[in-house]
Amino acid sequence: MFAFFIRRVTQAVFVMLVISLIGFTIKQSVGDPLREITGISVSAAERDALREKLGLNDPFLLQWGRFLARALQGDLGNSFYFKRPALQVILGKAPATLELVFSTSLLVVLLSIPIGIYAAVRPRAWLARFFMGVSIVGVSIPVFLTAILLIYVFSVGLGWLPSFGRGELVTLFGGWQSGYFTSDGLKHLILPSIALSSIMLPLFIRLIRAEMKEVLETDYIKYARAKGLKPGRVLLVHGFKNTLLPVITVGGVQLGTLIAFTILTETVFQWQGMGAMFIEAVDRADTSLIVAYLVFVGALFVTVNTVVDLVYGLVNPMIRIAGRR
Amino acid sequence: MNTDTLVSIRDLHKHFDISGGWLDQLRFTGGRFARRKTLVQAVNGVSFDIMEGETVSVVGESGCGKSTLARTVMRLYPPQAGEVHYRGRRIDHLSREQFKPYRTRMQMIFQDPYASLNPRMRVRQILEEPIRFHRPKTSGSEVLDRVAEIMQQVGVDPEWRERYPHEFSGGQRQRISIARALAVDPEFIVADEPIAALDVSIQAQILNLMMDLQEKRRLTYLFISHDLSVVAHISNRVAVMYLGTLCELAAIDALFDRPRHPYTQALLSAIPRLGAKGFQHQRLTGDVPTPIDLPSGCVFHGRCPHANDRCAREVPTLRPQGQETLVACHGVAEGRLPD
Amino acid sequence: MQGWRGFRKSYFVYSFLRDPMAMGSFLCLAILVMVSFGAPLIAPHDPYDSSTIDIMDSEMPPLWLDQSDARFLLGTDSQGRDMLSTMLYGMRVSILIGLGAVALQAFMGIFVGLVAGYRGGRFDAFLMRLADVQLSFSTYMVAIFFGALFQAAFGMGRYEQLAVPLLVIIIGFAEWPQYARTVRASVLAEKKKEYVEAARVIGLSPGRIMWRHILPNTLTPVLVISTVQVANAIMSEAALSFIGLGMPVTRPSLGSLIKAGFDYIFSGSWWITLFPGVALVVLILSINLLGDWLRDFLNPKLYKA
Amino acid sequence: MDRQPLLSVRDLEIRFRMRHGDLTAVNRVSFDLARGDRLGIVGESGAGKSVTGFGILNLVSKPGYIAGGRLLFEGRELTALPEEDLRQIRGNRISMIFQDPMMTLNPVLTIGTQMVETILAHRAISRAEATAIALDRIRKVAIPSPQKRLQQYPHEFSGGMRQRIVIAIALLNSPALIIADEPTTALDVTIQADILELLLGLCQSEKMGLILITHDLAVVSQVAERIAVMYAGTIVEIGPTAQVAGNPQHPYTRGLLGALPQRVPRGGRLNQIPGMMPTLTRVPEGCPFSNRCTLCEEVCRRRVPPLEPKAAGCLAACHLLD
Repeated sequence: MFAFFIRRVTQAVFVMLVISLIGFTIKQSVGDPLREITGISVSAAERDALREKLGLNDPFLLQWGRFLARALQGDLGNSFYFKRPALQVILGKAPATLELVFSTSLLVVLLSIPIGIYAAVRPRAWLARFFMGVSIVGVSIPVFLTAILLIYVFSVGLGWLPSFGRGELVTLFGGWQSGYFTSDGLKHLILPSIALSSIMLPLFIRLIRAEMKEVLETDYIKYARAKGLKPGRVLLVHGFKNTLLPVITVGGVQLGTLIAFTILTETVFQWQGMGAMFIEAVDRADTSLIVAYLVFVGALFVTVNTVVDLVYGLVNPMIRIAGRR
Repeated sequence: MNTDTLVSIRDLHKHFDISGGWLDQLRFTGGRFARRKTLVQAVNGVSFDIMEGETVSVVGESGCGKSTLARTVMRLYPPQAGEVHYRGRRIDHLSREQFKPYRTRMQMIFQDPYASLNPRMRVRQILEEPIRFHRPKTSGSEVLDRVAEIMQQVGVDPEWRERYPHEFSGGQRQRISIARALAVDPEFIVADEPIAALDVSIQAQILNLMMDLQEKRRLTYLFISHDLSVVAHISNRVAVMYLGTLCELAAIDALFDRPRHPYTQALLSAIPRLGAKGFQHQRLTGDVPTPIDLPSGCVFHGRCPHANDRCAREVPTLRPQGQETLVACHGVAEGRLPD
Repeated sequence: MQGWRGFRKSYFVYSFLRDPMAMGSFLCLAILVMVSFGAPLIAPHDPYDSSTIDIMDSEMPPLWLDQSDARFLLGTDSQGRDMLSTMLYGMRVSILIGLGAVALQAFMGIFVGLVAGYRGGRFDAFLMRLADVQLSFSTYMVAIFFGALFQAAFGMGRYEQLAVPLLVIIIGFAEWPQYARTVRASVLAEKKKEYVEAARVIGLSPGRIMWRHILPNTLTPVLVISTVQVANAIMSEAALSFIGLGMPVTRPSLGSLIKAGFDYIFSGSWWITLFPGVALVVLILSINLLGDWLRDFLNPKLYKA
Repeated sequence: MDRQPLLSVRDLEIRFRMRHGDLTAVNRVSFDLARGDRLGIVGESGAGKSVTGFGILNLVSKPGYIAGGRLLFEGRELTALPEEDLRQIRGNRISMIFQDPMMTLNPVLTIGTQMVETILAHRAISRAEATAIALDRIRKVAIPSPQKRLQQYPHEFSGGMRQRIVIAIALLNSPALIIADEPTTALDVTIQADILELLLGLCQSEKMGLILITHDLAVVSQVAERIAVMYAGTIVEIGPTAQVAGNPQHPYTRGLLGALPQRVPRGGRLNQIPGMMPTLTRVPEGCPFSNRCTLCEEVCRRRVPPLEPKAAGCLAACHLLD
């Protein structure tokens, strides 16, 4: 287990290095660092002097090292548009995105597990077929289209739910602005969460169903039945626990997809999170902010994936004891 | 016995590195990090000769390295150390191009009739491929005739040449697999558990076929098997392997009438016997050690009822016992084993 | 031989015909593909020809509503283009990009997966690590980043001019790991089988074994994921277009049509969004249903990486 | 001794529901098993021997189902029992041992969990009492340091040890019958002998009945008192071990014995039965063995031979043995 831990963390560090390298390359080749500082009305000679002073003529690797050192201290450059440190801008927007992602994940986990198990155990039941039918339609509708439809029906048509923004917010410690504590904030969460989960939920239902079906055909399930265990125990303790392992792995990866989809959802709902900010930054060619977003989101993915893998290692006795996959 | 040595295996070693990338090799022991490779020592210093026209069988339980030995001889794996000679010429260090002529002389039959034929190729294509590859000048009709002839010989109707492997039963597939090996007219055939995956009545068919072919074509077999009763039936000499080393090499009658090595004795006593009531087999204590951490001294000493200090320290070498037997056992050499 | 082939073919056709879902989705897909590629012949208007477009015709509702115009069956968009024609042309662009992207990713993925799986070692470890990293970012995220990057590098105008090839490259590059992993996993499984050893015992070269023996046996899972990947690629294209990193409004795809329509949804012009939306969903759904059926029929062991 | 057999199987018929109609995997199989008796069922792959074994506990995998026949066990008709009652017999009165010990134990649960749950599923006792029983059974199968073993996961055991654990699990509720489906096929010969000896000894000391399903005639002859030979879903011969292994009646049994290298002089030609066992879709009419039988006559192709007493306590299904 210890070797596994070390291995996984080393991998995570390596991946972060690669990400920072990509981010830095983007910054080097696309953005003009002088623009952040000076603006356009500076003569060529002055630019060259400034370039030398800022170390922009140094070798690539040296500059990358400098970029890394600054990034470790939380300095990811300044946003050209906001005129503030990019990380600060992102941190200000992060709570909105994370709350959306969290409520979506909750929705996905709570619904996909029972439905997936049910569909695996009773594949021929009409309700299971209905769920599977809905889920394939669900995978086939792009998130932004689901979002638009939801808005059209529930906001424009019925007028039940708000169509944009986060509603009334409460500021928690550390400046975290939360929508979880007001009824207005929760109301604003409903449509975006449903829209965002519309792509993940079918995927997970299908995944859990497929894995569970496979597990149910194994010898050890048949053996558990031959031991005379109660059907519920066979299903949940013997069946689902083995289904969980692959689901956890995929779950970690899918969280990345979820954050990618927040870009679309936030755009439609004008949700003031990182995703919408990123699209605006792309429109404004705010390179520093784009790179900062890349690094920030990358760090988020890597952390989540590493944690998921470690949890997987804890759940799976093969790794816990033998230390290897 | 026969005259000429066909294949000679000398002190062959084959290890597999299963430690993965360098991160996988990292260990944390005694307060510091160390890189350690995990080696599977599948074959350790095996030597024996195979005479022309005979059948030598290698027996042993799973994980003893018998299949690895077969594949190393066939150059599917490069050996770590040791040599393989064919008719007196060393062949284990040849390049693929240099080795090519030997491919027509030595061929192989595999265990799993369902995995050993490419499911996407017709029987005709499977059998044509070796002929066309090694004799590119053969005309199309000649190749076709040759395929029909071999199919006939192994007892598969040549009319079925355009079918795919999955249209055949396990026994028929094994016949096709034998036909593929025979397509280039080899003189030496390595058979890796060729009947282990078949039912009893089909096993008899394949064994008979192999014995007929040996007679007709003067083939030499290296026969790998875990089934001692089959081995007793088909071979002239038997090599018993345990954990990558050779324990005993003996002519068939000598081995079955008077097994010398304690492991051979245990193995023979454990064969289920038709009509025997109950069990009188020699019990071995403990589990087979893994080939990753080989025991010191004699690899069998941990489970051997006759082991002493010397067995734990010193690796025994193969020594002749009587006319037709070689045994690697200190106990036998010292004469302290009960007879 | 012909007999067996015929049987197999007929069994394929037989199960296909027995499955109304597979039949229906195939028909649907066939019709969509035909009308979109036949757009220049079928479409009543040419949305690329700016001389025929009149801004005065903008936001006309479909034919069965008030204030509609007999020329425009499904109404017009905000620029006065005929919805039906624009959709047909847009769908053609979507399908083209989808197929192109899948061709690219399949080419990259199969090559990398095959070589990595067969060779193993450092090369394999490096490529698969790369694929893992890229996958952990999710293909959409990678596509969006590349889109943003290319847009910044080429500038808006040039990006829009080159949109089709660029999108093919972006989406193809974003999704190649899926293929590489599938192919590699099945190469690893096939490589262990004895028919590969038999081929080596014959003396065949590694290249020949790889292409002639192993590759054909990995194609079933490739075929199955290919269908799903076409649907995914079309979805990626739509998503990129929707956030403004895809096809420009002047040469619309289904995604950019929806984006254009979204701005008018609050003013009640729902058809500009709905029709292309429905077309997109029907297109993707029929591909997905067909892919599901194909997977159940071929039932390949989709090796887990 | 009570005269009623422990298990009485009558005309058991198991079918698989297929797209193009049903396939009969087990065709009117009948046999009795007395209390403490050991029966071996032998046959090649596809003969229906495993399906028969699983059929007794109604555990045949879908799309298989019991299409007919009766299964009388300890005076109860199993085919008529509701699922919950059947569950209480499984693992309690009748235990099963599966073929591959690598696949039968759940990889993510400890041995202790898998043992204790089996006891608690059938008895209302405390966890501590159940653990005590589990420890006792591990000792019975001669595994050292049982306390430690309970905490371990299956992958920490060798194949032979796992099969011992499976046997220990089978013993947990002191069943009247053990059905062992190829219990040693996945193991090496030396371990096979150990396991079979253990199983035989336990059946004798605990007075348990045993149905040993295997493809290996020699294995069966060492353990069982009676042998049933199956071919293409039917029992072709059943009788005392010495009789079936020493003086077989049915041409198939004779052929099978002749194909064993043990019975032929070294290097001699083995007796080979031509062809192979028909797949279930192509079982010939009349005697299922008729298309491979060298003695086949007209009547064999027309009429299914009944299983009738032939020689010395042996029943065989053959028209030509009179």
